[in-house]
Amino acid sequence: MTDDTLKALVESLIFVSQEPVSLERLQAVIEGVPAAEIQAAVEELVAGHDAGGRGIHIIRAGGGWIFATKPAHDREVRRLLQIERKNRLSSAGLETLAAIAYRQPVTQSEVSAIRGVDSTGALKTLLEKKLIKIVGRKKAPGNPLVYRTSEEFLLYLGLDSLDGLPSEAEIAKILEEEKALEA
Amino acid sequence: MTDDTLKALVESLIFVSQEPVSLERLQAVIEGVPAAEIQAAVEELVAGHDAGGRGIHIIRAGGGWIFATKPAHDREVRRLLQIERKNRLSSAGLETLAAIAYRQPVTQSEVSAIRGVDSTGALKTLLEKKLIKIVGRKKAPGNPLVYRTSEEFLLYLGLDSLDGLPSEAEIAKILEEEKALEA
Amino acid sequence: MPESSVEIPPVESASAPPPAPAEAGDGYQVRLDVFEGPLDLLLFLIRKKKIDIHDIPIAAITRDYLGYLERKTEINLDREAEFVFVAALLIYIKSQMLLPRETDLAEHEDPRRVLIDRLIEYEKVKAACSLLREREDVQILQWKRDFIPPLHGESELEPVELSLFELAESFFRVMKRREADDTRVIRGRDVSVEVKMKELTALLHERSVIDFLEYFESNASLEEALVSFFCVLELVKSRVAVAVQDELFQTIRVWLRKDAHRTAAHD
Repeated sequence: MTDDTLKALVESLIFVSQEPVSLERLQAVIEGVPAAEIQAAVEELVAGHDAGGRGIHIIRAGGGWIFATKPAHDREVRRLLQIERKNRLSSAGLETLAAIAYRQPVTQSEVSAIRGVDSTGALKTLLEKKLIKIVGRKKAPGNPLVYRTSEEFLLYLGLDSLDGLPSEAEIAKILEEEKALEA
Repeated sequence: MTDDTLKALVESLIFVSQEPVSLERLQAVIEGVPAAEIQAAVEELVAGHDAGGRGIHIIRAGGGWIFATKPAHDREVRRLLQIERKNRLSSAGLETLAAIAYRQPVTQSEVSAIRGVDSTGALKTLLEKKLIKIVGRKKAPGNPLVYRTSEEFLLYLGLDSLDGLPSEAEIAKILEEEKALEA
Repeated sequence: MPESSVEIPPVESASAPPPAPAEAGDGYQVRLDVFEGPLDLLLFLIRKKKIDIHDIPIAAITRDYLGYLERKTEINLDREAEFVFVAALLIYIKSQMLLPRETDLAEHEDPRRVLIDRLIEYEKVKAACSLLREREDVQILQWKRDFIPPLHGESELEPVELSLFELAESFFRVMKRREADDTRVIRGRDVSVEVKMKELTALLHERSVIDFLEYFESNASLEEALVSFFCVLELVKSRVAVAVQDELFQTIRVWLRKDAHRTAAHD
């Protein structure tokens, strides 16, 4: 293996790993290359990324190496991640939204009972994102607030009306049918 | 901002994102830099990574840019991540996906009719892999669910947009080649 | 919505009569299970005979097709229905072709039209598949990341500023847990709100961020814990401190507002 090939290989391995990659791990994965050569390749890589004009670098952490963005770009990096996160509902949010969509009108405690998990936080997020709305109070002890999905919810899903939601039977059919052999 | 600083910033942004980053998004995050300059920085970056001695490169997919390892390192990457082999789609899965990609929005029975084979199982697998999504219902008897390909679909096949699907002309060429082989 | 030109009912709803027995084709046979479905088999037969897809000799193709179908031990029942349905279609078209007619048929009246349209469309999908497969084979070797790299600095990603309600709620949970864990801790030293407030603000100045649940657990008695909870409530309410919970049921971190650093000490 040439120096360049080894360096490229090490770069792709560090890139793809969520945990810091140790020298031992690299050596186990790249067969037949002495540790000293791998170490040298890593050091060259690290130096190359530390140079100007690079936005990412390899840092030493937890007994290994890991890619990170350079601190100078912190502000923009966070801004980008925020934009991206705003586009997504967490799985808790999605679950809660589903419970409301299928069981509306519902109260918080009904949603929580459905999920088996307290859903107040998810409800709040959904309200902020205007995916659900408060439509009144239930005539029951404590007069809890009653929630429904909003117009925006329909827009978000590209539905004309709530009738457009897949029925539970259909979803069960899609998900449970054991014709999965096919694909 | 100097060219080098901009290039470094763009690199860190593309690196940190979990999805392809479009020019528009880069522009929204990097304030006050004309799109043309950002585009030029990206292009320089892409070229730099394509060069030898690099293990990762920036690919264009789903309307944006995303970092990926180079194909040559697949074996070692899988060894590091302890993944036996990366499963391709079955031919039934790919056929179903192609039928959906070209005829979207489509229903299950439309896909099944194109293939001449019940496609419920294949649809399920594609839904689970998030390569397709349910987008609503068709105004037709039984109001069947309507499917479309997803953003992940574009990323999965390295397509910039649906326009990147093989064209009629390309398909015709393949068919001619196949017939020539058999003759 | 672009409709496919196919007018045939979906295959799964089809019930078709069993195929008439027929002799096998020319002896060269491929196992039926290598075909994706009946259309795939038909395309194979058409190509093997080097037939123009637009002018299919229905009688011959039907014979070949049924020949394959006879070896149905190789396919399971689910798939058999689909193959049989197309067999029935072939036989139907063959019977239509045999009807005596006074004039030649216009192209759109050709009984084969429906089948030809389906085959042409399916052939295109299959050809596209071979191109898409090439793409898949390249892409599948290029690994992307689905995680966020370690970030710098103190501020967390998109923190959710906590409502008092949520703070109270997590308090409730911890209380429950403590009650269950240890009922002995009811008695302890008397703690005043002032003393606790001083202790808390001092700690916040010292550490800048405290993990509230950890701090809470460190209190010697339930009463003391209660007092410290109300102190945090007070600090947040008076906008001296910020409490953030990144995710529901996770710990709450408390820190002083930057602009409140000076005033906090005097509260």
